Amino acid sequence: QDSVYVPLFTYRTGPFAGSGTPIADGMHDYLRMLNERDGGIGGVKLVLEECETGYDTKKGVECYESVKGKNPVIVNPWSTGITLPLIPRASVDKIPILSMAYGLSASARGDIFPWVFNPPATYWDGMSMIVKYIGEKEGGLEKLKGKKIGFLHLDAAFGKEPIPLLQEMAKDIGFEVALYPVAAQDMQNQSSQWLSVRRDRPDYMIMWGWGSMNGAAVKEAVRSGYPMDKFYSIWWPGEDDARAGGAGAKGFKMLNWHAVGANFPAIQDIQKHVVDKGLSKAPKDKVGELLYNRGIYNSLLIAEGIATAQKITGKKVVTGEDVRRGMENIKLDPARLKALGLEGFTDQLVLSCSDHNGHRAAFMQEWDGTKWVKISNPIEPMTDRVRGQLEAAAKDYAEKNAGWPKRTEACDKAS
Amino acid sequence: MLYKILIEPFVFMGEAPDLLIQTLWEGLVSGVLYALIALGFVLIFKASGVFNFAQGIMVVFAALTLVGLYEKGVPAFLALILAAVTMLVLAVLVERIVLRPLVNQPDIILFMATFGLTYFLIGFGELIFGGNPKEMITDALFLPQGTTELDMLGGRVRLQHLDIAAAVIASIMIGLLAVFFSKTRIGRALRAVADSHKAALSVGISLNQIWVIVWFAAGIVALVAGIMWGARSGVSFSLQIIALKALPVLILGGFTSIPGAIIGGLIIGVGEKIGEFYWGPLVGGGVETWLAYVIALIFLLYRPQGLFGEKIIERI
Amino acid sequence: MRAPDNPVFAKGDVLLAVENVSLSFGGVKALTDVSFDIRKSEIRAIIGPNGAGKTSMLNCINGFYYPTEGRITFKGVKRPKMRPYEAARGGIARTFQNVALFKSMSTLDNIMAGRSIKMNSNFFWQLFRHGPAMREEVEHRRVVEEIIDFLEIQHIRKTPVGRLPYGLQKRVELGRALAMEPELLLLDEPMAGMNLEEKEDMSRFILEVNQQYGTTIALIEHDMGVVMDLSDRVVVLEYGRKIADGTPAEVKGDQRVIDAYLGVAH
Amino acid sequence: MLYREAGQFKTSYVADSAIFPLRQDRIGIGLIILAAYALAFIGNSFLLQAVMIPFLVFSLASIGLNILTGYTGLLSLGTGAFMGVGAYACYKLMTAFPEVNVIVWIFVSGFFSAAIGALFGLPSLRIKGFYLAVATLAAQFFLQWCFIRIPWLVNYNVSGALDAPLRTLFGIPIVGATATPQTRYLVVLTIVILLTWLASNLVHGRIGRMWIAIRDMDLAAELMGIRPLQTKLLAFAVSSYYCGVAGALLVFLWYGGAEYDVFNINQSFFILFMVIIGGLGSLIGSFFGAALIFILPIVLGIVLPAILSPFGISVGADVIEHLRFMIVGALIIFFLIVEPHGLARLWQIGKQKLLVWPFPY
Amino acid sequence: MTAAAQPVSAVETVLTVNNIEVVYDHVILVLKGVSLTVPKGGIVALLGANGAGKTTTLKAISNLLRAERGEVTKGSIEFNGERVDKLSPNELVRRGCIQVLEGRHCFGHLTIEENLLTGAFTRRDGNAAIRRDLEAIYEYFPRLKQRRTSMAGYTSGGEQQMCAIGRAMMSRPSMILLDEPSMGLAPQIVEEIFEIVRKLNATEGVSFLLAEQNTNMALKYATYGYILETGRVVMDGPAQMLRENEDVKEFYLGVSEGDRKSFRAVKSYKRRKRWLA
Ligand SMILES: Nc1ncnc2c1ncn2[C@@H]1O[C@H](COP(=O)(O)OP(=O)(O)OP(=O)(O)O)[C@@H](O)[C@H]1O
Ligand SMILES: Nc1ncnc2c1ncn2[C@@H]1O[C@H](COP(=O)(O)OP(=O)(O)OP(=O)(O)O)[C@@H](O)[C@H]1O
Ligand SMILES: [Mg+2]
Ligand SMILES: [Mg+2]
Repeated sequence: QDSVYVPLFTYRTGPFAGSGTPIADGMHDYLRMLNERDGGIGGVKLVLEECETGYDTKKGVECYESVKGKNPVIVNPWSTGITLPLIPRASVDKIPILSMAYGLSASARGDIFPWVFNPPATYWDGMSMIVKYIGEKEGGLEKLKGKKIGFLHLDAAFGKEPIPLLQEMAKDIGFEVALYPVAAQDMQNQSSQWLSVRRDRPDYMIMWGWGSMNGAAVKEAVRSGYPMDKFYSIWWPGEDDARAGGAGAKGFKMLNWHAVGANFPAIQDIQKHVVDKGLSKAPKDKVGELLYNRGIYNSLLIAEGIATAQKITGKKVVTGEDVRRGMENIKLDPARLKALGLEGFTDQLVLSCSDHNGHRAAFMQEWDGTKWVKISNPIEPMTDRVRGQLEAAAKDYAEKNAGWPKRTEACDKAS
Repeated sequence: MLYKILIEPFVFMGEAPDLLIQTLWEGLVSGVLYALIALGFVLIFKASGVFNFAQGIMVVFAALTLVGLYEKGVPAFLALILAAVTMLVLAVLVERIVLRPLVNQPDIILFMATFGLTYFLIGFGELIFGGNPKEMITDALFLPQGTTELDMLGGRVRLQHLDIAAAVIASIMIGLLAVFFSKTRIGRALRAVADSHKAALSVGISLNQIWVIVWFAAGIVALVAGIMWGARSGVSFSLQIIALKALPVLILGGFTSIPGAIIGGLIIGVGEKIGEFYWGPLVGGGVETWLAYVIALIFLLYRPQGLFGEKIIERI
Repeated sequence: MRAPDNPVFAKGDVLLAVENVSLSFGGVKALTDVSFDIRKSEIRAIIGPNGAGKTSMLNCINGFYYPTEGRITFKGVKRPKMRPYEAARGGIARTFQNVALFKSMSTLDNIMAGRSIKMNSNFFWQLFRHGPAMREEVEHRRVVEEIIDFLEIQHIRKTPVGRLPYGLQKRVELGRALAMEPELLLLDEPMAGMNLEEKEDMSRFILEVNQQYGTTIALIEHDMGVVMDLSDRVVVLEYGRKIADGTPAEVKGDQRVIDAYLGVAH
Repeated sequence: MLYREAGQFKTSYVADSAIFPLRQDRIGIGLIILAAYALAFIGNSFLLQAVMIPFLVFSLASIGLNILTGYTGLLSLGTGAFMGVGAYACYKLMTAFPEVNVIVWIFVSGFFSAAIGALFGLPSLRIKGFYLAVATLAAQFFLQWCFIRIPWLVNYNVSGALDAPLRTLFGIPIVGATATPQTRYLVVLTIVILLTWLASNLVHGRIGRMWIAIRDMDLAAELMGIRPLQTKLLAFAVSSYYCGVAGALLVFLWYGGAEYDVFNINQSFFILFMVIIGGLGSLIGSFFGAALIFILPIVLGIVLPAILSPFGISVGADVIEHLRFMIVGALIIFFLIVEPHGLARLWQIGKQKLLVWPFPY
Repeated sequence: MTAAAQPVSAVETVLTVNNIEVVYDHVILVLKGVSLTVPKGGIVALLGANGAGKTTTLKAISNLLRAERGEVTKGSIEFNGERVDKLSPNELVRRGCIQVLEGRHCFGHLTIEENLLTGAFTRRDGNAAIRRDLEAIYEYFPRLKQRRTSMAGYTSGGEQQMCAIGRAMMSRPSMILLDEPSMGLAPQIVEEIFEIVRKLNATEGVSFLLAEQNTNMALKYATYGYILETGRVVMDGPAQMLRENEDVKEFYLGVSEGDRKSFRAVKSYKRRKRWLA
């Protein structure tokens, strides 16, 4: 039987397993559901294989090398550390990389990084959305003048990436920024950061955290009595992280771009075809939780990439090269989502030859003590601000990597 | 610049004494928690000269066992006892399988063996309990949860009841251990074993028995540390990273001293909080990660064996 | 092995003078006001009951301890506080009461290590093990082989010394000290734990070194036979104080020495 | 009969103090080197890129640490950071002076970590044993902090990470996206062989003896005229040099781009364990250790599913990973029990048995 | 010298070593079939040159070999009629057999007194009895009493040796394996130690196996002796007999033609030992 090979890099082990496990389950279960329900995509079965990275760059690179020989149609590293070494290899090995809303922000530029995709938004987009939302709550961005925004972030490339943008906005708008870096080894021990928060009394807190840093931060915020409704996060905390704060965590807000919950036909199908048959590792009640659905979203993109590739090329069994084209032609509009049984699951996403990101809007959601509640309409990123950052970064990357290959891959007419 | 380094922080301390007190308190609390982890190291090091790399994972393992059992429906206090029993079993197994065949080997070899143990326990623990973080069963164990807010010095100082409980429990444990090890026959034997396996064997000290005792004691300490850390920041495998902080504590206090572990913990805890809070901003923060080691290093230059460590005997 | 040529010091001159040396550790007084001298090319024995301060005396001489009071003059120069390696470079070598060999190295390497101070090819040549480095290596190897032959330990040349029986370890240690071509050789109980035959061998080596190269030797030993036969002069310590000093015959007859140390007259 | 000492007489001290006095050993080494080069032409890209290159890089780092911990007896937990210094130095140098060949910069970058290593080695005069580890831990965390905090080190890259611009040797790309695993492997192999040879010269000469002397009995060494501080600092410098070069190789010839995070404390432990399990104070042990600690898990990852699947047990990647951890842990303990002095000693005993074969002793 | 007069075979034996072979590190064969017996209440000397295997024999008996990666590959060892090859050292000490290690292995970080007290680890007869014995040890070695609060690591070589011997005595053993007790001790003390050995032997019936280089002393106090050479027993017999053997006289006692020869007079030429021929 025809098949395409889809490796899934996962980390169900190691210090970040708490976030990695639900994501891995979501990713796996959606694709598995397609196999069980539809016999794959376009009549081609998906051969799924997990490779455990433990969020460790060394193992991630090893995973990549070990799957490379099996003609994978796409790779999703699920760690910025792993993504970075893979970026230069992708173009040589002709394997597209999907780093969904993480990785190298500059890779949104399809003309420079034809093989890398990071939809639906970059961290810069995310930061601009949060600031915008806060501004709106104050009654206009200019009202932020004179306010103080605290930025609690993992002290690594990931956490530091939005800082220049934040500072630029601070300068333009006139608010003040206080930085609170959290070292990876102190993720669970943030008392000094929160002491400083008490000293500086920022009006708002924004968090860029990962893994157990998020849960610990919520706890510390509660402990130190920071008003939770002023505490915002980028899109990585899950239910468990918010739950860690107990009742006090109520009001904690985060950015998200897809629905939470299992009330979608496709997810019901996952329940029916995968979870109920015991083909999933996820406990029943975790299906539909935030990070699980994040995994689904990731797989949705993979599946769409493959399906689109099949459509463009007319082939059934597609290659990495085809899927790259497929990804560049992804068009997830409401109609398509409805057809997939995911109506209202997420905002539309259209990628193109030059735009590998989409820079889609996200919405704000709030923890009500037991679950996430959507509290805003989609917030568009402040494109004008973000674009500058992006252009500069992409140019910088290409410049510094002298000899970085010019894009030779043709663009499809459709896009 | 000099003003910023030498004067401003102190001025600020004076201006906001409530924050100073809060900082000290937070420092003390983390110090106690570090000390709890360090204590486990000390016990084992004292008794066998083994630098137990696995102490961090033992903390996680103990806490996971407790929470895991509870989640399976075992009543909390029974789960606590079962977790302790698990640590006993672990101690016996470690003695049998790892330590006994490696008697009289250089320290670094035993250190390596505990690394093998760490690997094994990580794999085993995740296999059984899964990698997901779990919440410590604070309520079921009747650990206090609230906060006391003291209005003082023109400000407000917040004291978490959990932290107070941690400090009390840690002091009790340390007291008990100190008495046990200094006042009993076993205590002397322990120090003898740490000095020389060979000579200890020759006078008839049963290394096997001693090792089971101390590894079990270290397991219990790990369980307590696991409960306390777990209540503070959740139970997950990433907790083992924190165990690294026990290193400067140990080194500062001296590897063999129980009071050393405590005082070292407090100095490091307070030192790094004060450093981070008052001086950290000058360099963009995050100095906490290395400050502890630098503090320890400075102390060591004056006392190469740590504050309370046994004197390094140099005689020829 | 070459005899260290030192025109200034002829046989019989005072090579090392210990004047009013005291040493204490906290409350313990290891040495109290000890004075004696060691003359060029003599064998000087230091004896005394256990804990009398003999080893401490040697430690003072080669800089491992600093006397709390008093001074030590070596080759006519009053010694400032110096680190042990400076003393070693100044020509003082020693062996240790509890064998202090480099356990994992072979006999050959141990003795070669003893020649470290005589070797000076630079790092660069060492890296390539060529040119001066190799020449030096071979040249010193020759000297070391001479020492090995002299001490009759050819058969254990390549055995890691940790595995050797105690007696042979002591012999290797002597070899290592000889490799430094010292002017003053300090021997701390070189014959402890040896049987008669081995003691005889050891005595032979010591005498030969002394006679052939004129090396001055300070010797601590509990075997009275050895001390009486080998040494030119003997100093006796008890509780950190000097109680006698003189030729073996004189010392042997001294009542205080008999009471404190010998027990029965030998 | 193949492995016999008999009949091989040495007529000069030069021949006798050769590093491989036995003819069979020399032939063996020659064959291994030959095979290593041949591998470049027969191995597939997985073998070269995911197994051999990292194996060689870690072997080099292990040699570095072995010089410090194995030969000189100074425990260091800062290897990761010293590797990092090499990598960052190399990055700065090769981007600042792109016209100079990158190979030169790889070698030069080692000097930067040597200097930093020596600096953090200063406390070793007073502090010993596990206590000394704190000085190196301070280095580890402080340097790591610098890597994140000083954007100048990464030329203000937005990603905060090191990337690998294209660099060539004789017109063939060796660094950067287009460098093939084969050329990278050949470059790494050559560098590692060269540096191993130099290290072996050092440790078998006067300097090596001084290091071992300090390790075995530092007081006695000092009483024999060996200057402890100089000797220790030299060990720190040489060791860090090797680590630095290994770090540069790791980023530019293996990963091709990396975050500060690859130089974290786990990396330090990782290398330390290679050194211990391979054999403290043995260069060949460094290779054994790297093989066991790095390659074994990879092999297990491939072999385990293959073993389990015939029994109808199909387990997830995570369970494989757990089993892998458990097995590696158990094997480490097993090897230590069999031979605490590491694989190198096991190897030696094996050879010794071969010498007396067919008699047991 | 009352014990020496008794014929050994008539008494019951405490310790029997039967043809043991010892290998270190799996490859180094050190003992090649050593057998010996110690009668109850006897003092047996084990003599031999450096590296003959005396220490190894004692360690094989006390089961400390395993800690040095040595192994008894052949033969058996019986203590009080019971096979003890598989017992741990600690069980052996409980049964009354203790070894004094060669080379003064004291616990450097413990004080002299603490060192002595660790010797009583296996005892169950209460603190008072232990205190009493401690005083007795101090009486034997007054030097130790003076240094009781010093850390053993700082004491002199001889003090450490006394401490090691005293520590073993603290376990109230019925058999002591003494490895080179006289090493590094002043002549006076050596004599005292042997007197202690004799006293313990006579008054408390403690048996001794004594590895010694000081043949003179050893044969003066022992009842029976074994001579080891390169891992084999080459000669054994009652102490009296050994003392009169020509070779023993020449190589171990240093008396030829009735007179002690001077160490200055030694020639490098050596007569071959007869038993090697
Ligand atoms: N570093 C030290 N700290 C404390 N006390 C010490 C130290 N060094 C030596 N002593 C004490 O000084 C005294 C003399 O010791 P030393 O080793 O010089 O004796 P010795 O004459 O060599 O005896 P022996 O013949 O037994 O070796 C001893 O009582 C010893 O305990
Ligand atoms: N741990 C070991 N590993 C390898 N060989 C050893 C070991 N211990 C001892 N040997 C070897 O065993 C032989 C016997 O040593 P042993 O220590 O028993 O001799 P001994 O008769 O006690 O000598 P001495 O009088 O010097 O104490 C020696 O040749 C020695 O090299
Ligand atoms: Mg002495
Ligand atoms: Mg012996």
